[in-house]
Amino acid sequence: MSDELDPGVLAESFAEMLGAEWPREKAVAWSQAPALFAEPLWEQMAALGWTALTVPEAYGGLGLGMEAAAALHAALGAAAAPVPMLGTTLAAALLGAAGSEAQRTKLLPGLADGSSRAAVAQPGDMPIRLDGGSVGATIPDMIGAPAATLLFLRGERAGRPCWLALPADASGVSIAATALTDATRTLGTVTLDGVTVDEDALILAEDPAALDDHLLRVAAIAIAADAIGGGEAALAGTIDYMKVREQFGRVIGSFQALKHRVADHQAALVAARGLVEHAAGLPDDAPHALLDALSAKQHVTRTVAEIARDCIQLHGGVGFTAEFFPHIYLKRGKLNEVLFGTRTILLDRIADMLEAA
Amino acid sequence: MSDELDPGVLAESFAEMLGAEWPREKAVAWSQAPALFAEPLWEQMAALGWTALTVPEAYGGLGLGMEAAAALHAALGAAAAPVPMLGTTLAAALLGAAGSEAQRTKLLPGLADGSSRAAVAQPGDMPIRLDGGSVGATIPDMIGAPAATLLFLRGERAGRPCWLALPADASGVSIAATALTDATRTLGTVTLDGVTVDEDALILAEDPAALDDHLLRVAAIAIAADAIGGGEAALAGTIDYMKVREQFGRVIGSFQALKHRVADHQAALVAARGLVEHAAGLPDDAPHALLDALSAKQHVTRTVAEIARDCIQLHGGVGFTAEFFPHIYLKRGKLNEVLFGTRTILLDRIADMLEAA
Amino acid sequence: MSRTFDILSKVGDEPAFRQEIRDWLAATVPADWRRRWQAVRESELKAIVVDWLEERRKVGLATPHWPREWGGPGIPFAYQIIVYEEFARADAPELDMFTISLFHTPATLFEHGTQAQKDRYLGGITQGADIWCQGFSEPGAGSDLASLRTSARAESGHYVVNGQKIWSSAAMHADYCLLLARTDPNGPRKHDGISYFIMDMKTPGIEVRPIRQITGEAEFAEIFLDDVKIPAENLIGAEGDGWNIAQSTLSTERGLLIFGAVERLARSFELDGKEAKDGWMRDVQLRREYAAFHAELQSLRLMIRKLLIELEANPDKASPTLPTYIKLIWGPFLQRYTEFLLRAEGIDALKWQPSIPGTGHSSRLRMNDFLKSYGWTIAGGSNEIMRNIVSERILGLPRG
Amino acid sequence: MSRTFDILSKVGDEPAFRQEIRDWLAATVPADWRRRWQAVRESELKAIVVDWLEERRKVGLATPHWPREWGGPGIPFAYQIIVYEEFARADAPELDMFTISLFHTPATLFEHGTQAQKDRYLGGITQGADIWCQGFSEPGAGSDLASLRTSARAESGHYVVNGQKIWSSAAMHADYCLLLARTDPNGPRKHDGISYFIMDMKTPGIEVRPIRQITGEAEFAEIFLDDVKIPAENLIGAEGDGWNIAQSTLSTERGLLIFGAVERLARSFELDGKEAKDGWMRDVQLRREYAAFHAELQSLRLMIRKLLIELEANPDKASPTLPTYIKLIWGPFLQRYTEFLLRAEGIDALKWQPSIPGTGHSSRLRMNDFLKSYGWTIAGGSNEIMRNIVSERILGLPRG
Repeated sequence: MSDELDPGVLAESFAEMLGAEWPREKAVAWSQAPALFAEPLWEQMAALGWTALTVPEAYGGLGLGMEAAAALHAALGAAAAPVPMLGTTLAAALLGAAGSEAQRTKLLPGLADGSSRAAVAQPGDMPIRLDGGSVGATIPDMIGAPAATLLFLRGERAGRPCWLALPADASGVSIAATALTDATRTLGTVTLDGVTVDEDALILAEDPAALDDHLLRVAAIAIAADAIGGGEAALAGTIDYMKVREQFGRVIGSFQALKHRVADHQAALVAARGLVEHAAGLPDDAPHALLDALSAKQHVTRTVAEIARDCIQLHGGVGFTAEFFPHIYLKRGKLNEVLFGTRTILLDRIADMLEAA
Repeated sequence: MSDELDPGVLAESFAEMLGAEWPREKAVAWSQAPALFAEPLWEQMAALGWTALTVPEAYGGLGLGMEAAAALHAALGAAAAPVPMLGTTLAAALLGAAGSEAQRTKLLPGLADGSSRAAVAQPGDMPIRLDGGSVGATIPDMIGAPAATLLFLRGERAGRPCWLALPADASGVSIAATALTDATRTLGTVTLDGVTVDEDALILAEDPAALDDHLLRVAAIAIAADAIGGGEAALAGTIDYMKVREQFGRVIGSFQALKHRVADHQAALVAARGLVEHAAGLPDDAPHALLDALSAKQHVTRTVAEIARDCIQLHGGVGFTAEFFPHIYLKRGKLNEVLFGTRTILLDRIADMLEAA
Repeated sequence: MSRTFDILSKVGDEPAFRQEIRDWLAATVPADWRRRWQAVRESELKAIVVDWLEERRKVGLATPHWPREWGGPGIPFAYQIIVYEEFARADAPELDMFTISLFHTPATLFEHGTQAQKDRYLGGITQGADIWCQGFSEPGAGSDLASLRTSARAESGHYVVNGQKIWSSAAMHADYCLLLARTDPNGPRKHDGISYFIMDMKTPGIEVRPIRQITGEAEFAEIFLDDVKIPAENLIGAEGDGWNIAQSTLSTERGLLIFGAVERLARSFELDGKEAKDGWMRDVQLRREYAAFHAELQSLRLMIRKLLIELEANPDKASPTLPTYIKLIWGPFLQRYTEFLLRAEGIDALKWQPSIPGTGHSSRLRMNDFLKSYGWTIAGGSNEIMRNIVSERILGLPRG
Repeated sequence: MSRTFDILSKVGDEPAFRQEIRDWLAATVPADWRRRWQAVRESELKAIVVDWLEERRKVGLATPHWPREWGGPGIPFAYQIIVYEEFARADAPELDMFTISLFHTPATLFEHGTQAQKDRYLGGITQGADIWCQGFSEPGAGSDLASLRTSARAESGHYVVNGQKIWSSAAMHADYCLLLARTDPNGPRKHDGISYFIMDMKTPGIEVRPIRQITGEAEFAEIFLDDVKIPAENLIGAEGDGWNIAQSTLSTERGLLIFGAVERLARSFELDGKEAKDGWMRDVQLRREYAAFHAELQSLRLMIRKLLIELEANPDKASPTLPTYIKLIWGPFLQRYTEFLLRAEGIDALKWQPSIPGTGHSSRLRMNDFLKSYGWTIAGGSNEIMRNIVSERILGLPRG
């Protein structure tokens, strides 16, 4: 990342704004009546330059790297903010790595100023055959698609993987939203029916497998960061509750059996945060950059989901109600576990990398 | 089992004798200076008819079934008794199911009166080729072999699986003991070098696969029973210790974090015992007899090993010394997890059976 | 469909009884009931549940575990077990909304109610469709129930009740409430001075506010009580006896509720494996995890059956500890199993669908079942309380 | 072999320093040292360990982390880290027996000892091979160290000590002991009235009885003290200051010990996977479990490196919480990983072999490593105590 911004300082400013603009009450209210994304919050983020974070300076961005992006995603995870930032981070990475000059000039400024909202296909998605004529395809379960203005889809031309960038409102494109238990993100099935794909919509990587790995690394770090932020917020909120809730004439936070569980959770989160920060801080070309990102993603998302579960239990009855916050983190945490590779998929890949080392 | 003996009454008499003859001090002393098996204890067991438990009445036995055997093995597990009873139970089952009249008449009475001690090969063991002439083979890691007078080995003749029964002191047979961390059992590599196998040493089953399953079931129940007995004894002893050991001016058994762990262990043991008793109580030909035995074995041995681990931790410093008892149960528990099929092997088999159901 | 069924006449012949229920269920439970119940609005839910209760009533199984003295069929315990087994096996809808009506109310009234109370209220369940709820917990008195603060002030001929109750299942549908309130604020221990009332939910001063759960449903509610007048004859037992009576209310479902839940899960477990035959059951690890759950599920079923057998033999001699162990194990097991399914099924398991009433903890909507499993570890004595009970009352470890 | 090494001269050039150590280790550590150390009798163990210490001394690395004031090489912290990294990477023998001599004694004496004490005792470590042990814990004072009862009665010019110490590592080999004893039984709090002594292990009245561990080894011992006379000049600090001094003794190993242990495990972890290439690494589930441990191991290494970096930057500003978290995570991690290896390797892992001195927690004798891992969760403040510290001192939850 740029030498000019300390990620700690960045993280503080992210937390400060979100604390004011997306306090827990809003997160709880949103979970009961969600929409596609929190538009006013998104606009404020854009106004503060957050959507421009990893976009290169030449295209209206701030040109920061994954450490800054991780700090932002951690803050958004802590707030359980319903904004499609993952799409922006991934699209900026995709265009930065493989976009033509024309594509960057056309697409990056809109991502930077928040006027575009991107959804980016996941590794397992079936590529769209692009061998001539108009295109028809169905891409199920695309994260962020219902809230997106810009879709980045996997394609294949003449047997060679590529990407295509399509406006969500292009002729022949339709998006059917699928409700998620995590109300802070959206999922949709994208259907292309007789879509004309111009040559300039194709993003052709020199090394498509390396591009996939790059995007997977960025996604893994962003999601792991989101998870750790959520886990820390859920646990901190639970500890606060344990300090005031009384049963049997004592605050429940004085019961040793609960204290020991909380202590283990806290230690696990400290360890997990180290993994995220380390993975985010590695240069793209570091030997273990992908390994450490995937390792962090599988470990942190699992750890946080487990802790979020116990936050429900530690709250007792109120933890079972939609009016308290723990369920929001549990649901978001469960989705984080699955996005861009479930644990089993990632562990198989990690084992491959460890064997090859 | 026979209607005449209540397994609860049997269990009490087993526990009473072992409590007197193999108290915890003896188990601890044995762990520090083990021998092949506790000969005086074995002789007492034989005198009381325990070694005759599942041998048919016609051959000098008591003719009881797996419920009685499970009660005995549970009592031996609770005492961590260093006696080769598993071999007797398995050999009686093998001869009972597939031995010829001559073999039964020759071998069962010695098993019943304890003068023979058997070691029986495990399912994964490579069969010995018996296609003529003298036999040479090496059977590694045979449980109980160093203490045995009688070996039951897997063979194959003309492509067909069979068993062979050999005296441990037969010409050409040698047994090299391998030290085990569990000092209450023995392990050995059996080498056959130019051994002459008489026809009457061969045990030929009508359905060798069914015989294997039968023996596997018997072994699974006996080991699961040994495990549950050990787990209960380890936890009960630990709870006793927690009632007297003081730190910070309180008995450690009053600390809620420890109490909650112990409560979970206790509940897990109650549930686990139910599995063992159920599996032992099913008739041989019950549809789920094997499934339930293997399920019990993998679950109970794992559960008990986990609890035995925590018994070390709950004891604190003294749990780390050879002078206290928890390590004996942990080591025996770990061996129980492995004998006659590790958890992964058993779970694969269980999954097959569930799929076929 | 035109065949008539006479299930109760088969008592005395277990296989025939079982077969008759099975046939009746096959003829009566619509194959698509889950879809239909899922589509129903909350306001219309009661009607559809009552319809199903009426179907059951036609064959004498509205209250299968009730003795004849209460107006039930009075069938032996072994047959009650068969009923619950077969209902689970056929995936017949559960009557969640009637849980208090079917279990807690009769147990309480039969043991502690006056003849007038029994006469007046039991019939509303056996012949009508009265829904009862329970007014026990309060916002400040959950695990620590005895510290409840809702007050009942005696006046001439009635009590005036003020306070707030919470976690009251089906309260928004309820006709009556089993209410605990403090009649004497100066008892020596906090368990003292609590009394037990029947409260008509139509009495002025009662406000019921549904509580939205983390699954999106609202199965329970808060009850606000503002100068609610309860006639003195609605006191159950003596004034101040409420705590003792409540203990028997809470312990009298006799294992059948959890039995039903576990049997339903067993059915679902089998289906889960079959349906994943070409899916996650092809993954060595997930397949082993599934196989390992089999042992745990079996161990629970065995414990519950053991408890039921003991209860049938002699309720007074049944193990007092088994119910505690069962509760302590069942909730976390359900949590781990439903969490396993989330992992095994990936994104599909995280999609939202409206919950399906009547499916209990085996709706087979993965995330819903996972979330709902916390009902078992929190409600009715949290697992933390259960661990205290096991370690102190059963294992004899000292209080901290 | 005939090449001479000058490791310390490379300070200032990290890669060269690292390479020089690596070359020296390759030339000095016998490939079969594990086998040789494993075969050694307990009575001969000290000699072989001292031989290795002498080898290290030849290149100035007997006490690599000691500042020049203590008689050490005085190399920067970054270079100390390299030393420990390379020792771990090369699987050089550990000097377990000298742990107190190398870490606790100098830290204690340098901060709290008199000049005479420093002059007299530090040289015995830098130039000799004095073994020190620690006399802190007692049978009735483990986690609750402050309740210790060993008494030291002041007489003219000396103290008379009576009592019993336990868990004293290497006490049977020790020349000196860092002893805590109560000089004032009437202190207002139990932490008061404890004093800190240097005790010569040759003093009459001392009996050392080795304690057999669950691995079969005897690495620590009980010390029985019967009217043992300790000269007054052997008091460290003021009378009654023992508790405070002990706190600094316990906190002054600066992460290097656990750093070494974790780096050794990291080396072993890599080997485990490679050696199982055609074994359990072919099993989908075990392979995933192995891969999952990688993240946990990395997270520990990162935490420890962070702590070391902070300590180097400014020991007074280093995180006071990280060491607690590291201790809380490391032991259970090691337990789960070594347990995994038992499961993965089956019966072979359960065979007994004599333990291998100098291999710490990575002897690669599976059962031994598994059993020995309990040293980390019990000794030096059990994990239960660590959880109390995290929840109360760090998270601010109230005492129960």
